[in-house]
Amino acid sequence: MAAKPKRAAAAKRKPQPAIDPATRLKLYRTMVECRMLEKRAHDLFMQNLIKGTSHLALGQEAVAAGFGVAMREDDYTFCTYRGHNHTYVRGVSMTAILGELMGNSAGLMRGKGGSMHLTSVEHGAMGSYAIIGAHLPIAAGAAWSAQYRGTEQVSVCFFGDGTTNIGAFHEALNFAVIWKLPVVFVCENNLYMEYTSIYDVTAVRNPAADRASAYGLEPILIDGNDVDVVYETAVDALERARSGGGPSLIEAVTYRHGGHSRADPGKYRPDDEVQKWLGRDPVPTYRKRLLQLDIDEQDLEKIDTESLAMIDEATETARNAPLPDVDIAWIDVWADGGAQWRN
Amino acid sequence: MAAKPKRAAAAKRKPQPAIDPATRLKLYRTMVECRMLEKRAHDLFMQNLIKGTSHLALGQEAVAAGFGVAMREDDYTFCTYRGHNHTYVRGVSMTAILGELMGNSAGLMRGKGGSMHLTSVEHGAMGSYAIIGAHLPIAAGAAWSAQYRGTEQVSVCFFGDGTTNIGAFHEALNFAVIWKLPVVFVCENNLYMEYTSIYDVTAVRNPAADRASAYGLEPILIDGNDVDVVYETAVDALERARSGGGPSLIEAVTYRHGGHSRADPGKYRPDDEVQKWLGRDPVPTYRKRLLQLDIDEQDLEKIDTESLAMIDEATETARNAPLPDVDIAWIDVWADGGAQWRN
Amino acid sequence: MAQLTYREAVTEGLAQEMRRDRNVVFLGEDVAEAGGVFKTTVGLLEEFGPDRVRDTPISEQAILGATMGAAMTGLKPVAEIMFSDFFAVCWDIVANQIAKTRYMTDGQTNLPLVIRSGNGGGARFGAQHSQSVENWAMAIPGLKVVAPAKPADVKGLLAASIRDPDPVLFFEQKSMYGVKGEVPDGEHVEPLGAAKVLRNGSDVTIVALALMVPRALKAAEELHAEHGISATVVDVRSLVPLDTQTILSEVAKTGRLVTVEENPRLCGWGAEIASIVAEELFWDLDGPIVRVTTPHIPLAAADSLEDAMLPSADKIVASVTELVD
Amino acid sequence: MAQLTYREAVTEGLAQEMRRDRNVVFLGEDVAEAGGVFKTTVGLLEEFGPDRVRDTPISEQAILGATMGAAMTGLKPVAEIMFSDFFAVCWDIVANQIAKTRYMTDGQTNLPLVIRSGNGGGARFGAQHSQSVENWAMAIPGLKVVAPAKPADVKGLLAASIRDPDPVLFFEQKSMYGVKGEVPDGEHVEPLGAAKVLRNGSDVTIVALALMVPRALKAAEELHAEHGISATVVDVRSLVPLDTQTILSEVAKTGRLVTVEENPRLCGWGAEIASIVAEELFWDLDGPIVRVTTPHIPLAAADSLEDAMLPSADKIVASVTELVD
Ligand SMILES: Cc1ncc(C[n+]2csc(CCOP(=O)(O)OP(=O)(O)O)c2C)c(N)n1
Ligand SMILES: Cc1ncc(C[n+]2csc(CCOP(=O)(O)OP(=O)(O)O)c2C)c(N)n1
Ligand SMILES: [Mg+2]
Ligand SMILES: [Mg+2]
Repeated sequence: MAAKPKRAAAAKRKPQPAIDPATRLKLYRTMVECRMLEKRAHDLFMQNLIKGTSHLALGQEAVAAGFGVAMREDDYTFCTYRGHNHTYVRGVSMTAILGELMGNSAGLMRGKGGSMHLTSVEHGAMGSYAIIGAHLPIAAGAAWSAQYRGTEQVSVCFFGDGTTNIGAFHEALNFAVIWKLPVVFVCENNLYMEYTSIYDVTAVRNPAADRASAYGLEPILIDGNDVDVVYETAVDALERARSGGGPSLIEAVTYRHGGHSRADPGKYRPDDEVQKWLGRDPVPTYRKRLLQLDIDEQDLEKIDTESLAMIDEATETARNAPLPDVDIAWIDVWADGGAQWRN
Repeated sequence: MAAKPKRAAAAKRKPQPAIDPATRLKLYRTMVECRMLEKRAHDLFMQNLIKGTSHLALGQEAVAAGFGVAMREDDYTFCTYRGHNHTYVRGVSMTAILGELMGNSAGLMRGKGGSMHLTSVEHGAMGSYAIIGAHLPIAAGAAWSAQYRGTEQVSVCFFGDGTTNIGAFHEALNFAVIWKLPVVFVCENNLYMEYTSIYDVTAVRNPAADRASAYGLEPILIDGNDVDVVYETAVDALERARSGGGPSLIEAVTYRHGGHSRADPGKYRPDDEVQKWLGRDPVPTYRKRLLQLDIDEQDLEKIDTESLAMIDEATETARNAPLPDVDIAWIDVWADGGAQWRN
Repeated sequence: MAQLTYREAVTEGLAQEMRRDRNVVFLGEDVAEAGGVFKTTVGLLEEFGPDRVRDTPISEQAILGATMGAAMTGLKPVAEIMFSDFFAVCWDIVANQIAKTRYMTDGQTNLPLVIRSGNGGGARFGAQHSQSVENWAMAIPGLKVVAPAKPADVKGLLAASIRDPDPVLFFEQKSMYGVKGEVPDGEHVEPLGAAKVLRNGSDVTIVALALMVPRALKAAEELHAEHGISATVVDVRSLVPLDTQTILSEVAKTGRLVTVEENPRLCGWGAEIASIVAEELFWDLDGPIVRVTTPHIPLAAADSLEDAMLPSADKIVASVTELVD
Repeated sequence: MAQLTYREAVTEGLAQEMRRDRNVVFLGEDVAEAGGVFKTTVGLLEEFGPDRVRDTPISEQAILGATMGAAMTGLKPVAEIMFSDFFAVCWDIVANQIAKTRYMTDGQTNLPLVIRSGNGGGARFGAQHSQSVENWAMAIPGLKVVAPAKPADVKGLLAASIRDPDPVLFFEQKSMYGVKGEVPDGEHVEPLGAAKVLRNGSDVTIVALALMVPRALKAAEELHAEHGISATVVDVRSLVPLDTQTILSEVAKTGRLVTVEENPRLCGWGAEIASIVAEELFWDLDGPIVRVTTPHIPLAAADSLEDAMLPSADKIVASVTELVD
């Protein structure tokens, strides 16, 4: 099982009109903002301003960005502890995310959730789940609800390669297919679980795509570092779900630039592998493509500058926010707002 | 999903020498004994001598018999609540099984397990498990142990079609393949879960065989009512496992003649379906084949008579056994024999 | 008032709420076409149709995951987990996801859902189909936990559970499905978190739940008739919220507490109530607090062995007389 | 004696037993090549090889199912469940299979296995990675439950757990992995089921476990220094078997009991011990039994909120002074 993955290739798709320049700029902007956000998060760890753990997706921005741009505002997303980007692309502010990482009152949940549980129901970001597999059936449930209510909302569920080996994956996929639910399952195959290669512990080469047929689905294996490919695949899958065509399972091959979490320097990865993937960094790669496509470099620089200003401002606001009031630890265990289990 | 299953066809196998007559008689005898055993169990319910629930496999005898005859004495079996036959074919006495169903001191576990938990470690019958899916990883663990100890034992795990949709199925299959464990997973597809058709809730046509590729395994779909086919498939899979070739997943299509359990008359099944399958009853079908193969009818009659005598004797012994001593309810919670959780 | 079985009261409670609110949907294994393996949901598919009453695969994580996702997005789903022992295969969704999500999201999410399940022993189903696991649920902050003893409560408390904005685990004692009782006609809703005093006494307060309630009542009769001991009997009905007011005030009156529970001994809800009383009512106690429980063992399948292990009226009588004499 | 961290003591205990018995094998996620995400098993792969130290997929049911199957057939497997919260995804294998199989088979099966897991709060991991679930395990008949507070106990009790013929859930408090302490050199085995009296007092007995032990000791110092209250401190160490002898005799000496536990309040092991004392030692008690627990809430991720909720030395001091004054 030590084989390297075969070169990820875009799945066969019906020919589509080229992506328009405005959308391309939006894709670029989204990736840059994600990149800034997580680099800043990394800096804040280094300054010990973030106390708990945190899981960065540096290098994987194309997946969140491609989907974020393709989704309808009222669609739902469900993601993992590695979900800063997936939450951000739905419209949540950088301040709210950084504040949550720092555990202060500027945080999206004022510190009650933490880095692994970013949620903004208002933006359709229905939660970040830290136990492997759990959110796949939950995302299916949101899709069921949309189907029942007839709203044409789609539920998008992001997870990692390692997640394909846990039972909940299997149950959710089968369930979604038999009920023809409007849900898109997106496996970000970044080649590793925590510190172990997915290829050491998986019976098939492509952990998600090679399982699609077990649910009567088409295998969809794409380059997760190519934001255009992700975007087009997302458009397809969302459209299929929205129009009653049922679920999709997409495997997007990508790579995280750093370790699994704050505690991990990622030393188990061969140097040449890391180098190869740094060379495929989705952000500069896309920048280059846009220039080739005659997009004005000034437009890109403007995005870069604006994003930097944004994250600087967010950092300032977030780091100056006071600690949460301790009383909030007592509220919202139950719907009456309280923690009272007795009467 | 309401489609009927396609006609089960024997998987492609390398040509094998014909099954010898002695083995054929053994297969016949085993099926007849299973049939007698469970018909008697049914009678004992009717007389209210069996109190709890019970799940008969009348009609499915060919699977247990085919494997039972093919297995080595020191191989392991793991089965479900519908496991009277699978336990019996390992060499457990009819008395011990009927006694357990009646909850008395003649029982295999003196009433502590009951119908759903028949176990005889001495015979390699490592337990009947009543929670769907659990025993698949457990069977993989026994296989791991055999592999580690280098004993060339094989672990055989029986389960139903409905079990293919639970998470533990998925985890066990992947796990067994990556560790190349000597385990044979046998799905008895009897078309129904409790009262619901497997085709109503499964994303693929063949609930096990169509999932094999998700674990890098060959699909093996066989006629589970043809004991010769089951036997030959078992010989193959056992040999593969024993010689280090790793696990197999076999789907044997079959049918239960009665309802799911004692409480169920099975009325949800269309009459013509029941009739069709009664016409494919593995026991008389095999009897006919043996006669066509010039096996002496007297040999078959002898088996019929001896089996009847056996079950009659076992019934007498079992029904006359005293109730278990109540004290046994207090023992063997822990290995010291007791139930003492404090010192 | 109609005489209904406990089983029929489940159907009535569900149907009442489904008629009232189109967002109430119901899913589980064999619940639709077959009407449930315990026949608790017969007729619902016919009345409410296949969009609202749905059969599922044997995928408890998917069932409860879907239930949670639906509850987060506007529905009020009711799920059935056939036997409460099977909570073990989907405990993550219950204990880690459903229970914690409102809190972790700082109150952003609502989870108005109910999970009904057949709980408890007495049906000779053996160790993996007979557990009383209401104490597992009580141990998890964020859940509500209800366990009715009588058909009227089944209907009224199930209705209240469905209307409740929080996730409720609703434990039906499976060997009581055939038990009959009076059930109010028409709309019937009982508040959650209210224990019920079923009998007033002066010597001892017996606190019981579900199948233990009729046994406690029977024991109280016998204590009165044969030992001249006068016992209060309280049906807890809901473990979360817990009606500590009623329990404390009833124990204060008699000065003695005996809890009767079906759980294996360690960390059952009886221990919780006993320690609340030992902390808050210590100075009013006239004697030790006694817990009657199933011993700390799995349950055997054989009827003779199962009966010997579950708390019986006789065992309650014996424990109380030892305490009070 | 060497000064080892709690983490290193795990490695030592495991290595000691793996050297002694070839049938001891070890499996879990990221445990082999990476040496464990908490670095508790560094070097084991190198010493014992890939047949005995094995990385698994993220498949907790498969991990524990395999562990059970191996234990039934001659091995003595040790499995790691990375965070104890993840017991929820494999609880069926633990609670319904491993715990009940010896009993259901009338003693035919042996299950000499250990499941190690990182338990408890204090590491700012949030609600799904910070739970203390030793009470979940205590509630299930058939399991043994161990939770050491000191490196020496980690080594000695882990060794004993591996040698024990029963399934043991071994809870390591994950925020203590870096804590140092003296650990006996060479073979070290401590018996299961023996509590340890760490401090003798006369006014109150404080019973604690794991991370709560150092906090109880600190509180005891402060109670002595600032309030003139003399406290006994007992480290329970093992919940099953439970050393009720030591607990009862220590409480009898002081007449007062305070339990200190990390669990959310309801149905924790503190309730169990409190109710054992309320039943068996009632007449020796001089005052109410007090439980100090985490409130009945999930844990927040933010350090300021987490610290405010977990029982602290201050909270213990406050509870004891209120009781004793
Ligand atoms: C049930 C469960 N088991 C184990 C873990 C610990 N864990 C957290 S992240 C992780 C690796 C997940 O790998 P993958 O699905 O590939 O996602 P990635 O981290 O690469 O994004 C593991 C094992 C967990 N959170 N939940
Ligand atoms: C986890 C779990 N869910 C549900 C059940 C209830 N149940 C018992 S048997 C059964 C049907 C199983 O169907 P299948 O796997 O096809 O086996 P069969 O009974 O047909 O042999 C169900 C749902 C269970 N025992 N365990
Ligand atoms: Mg990964
Ligand atoms: Mg079936």
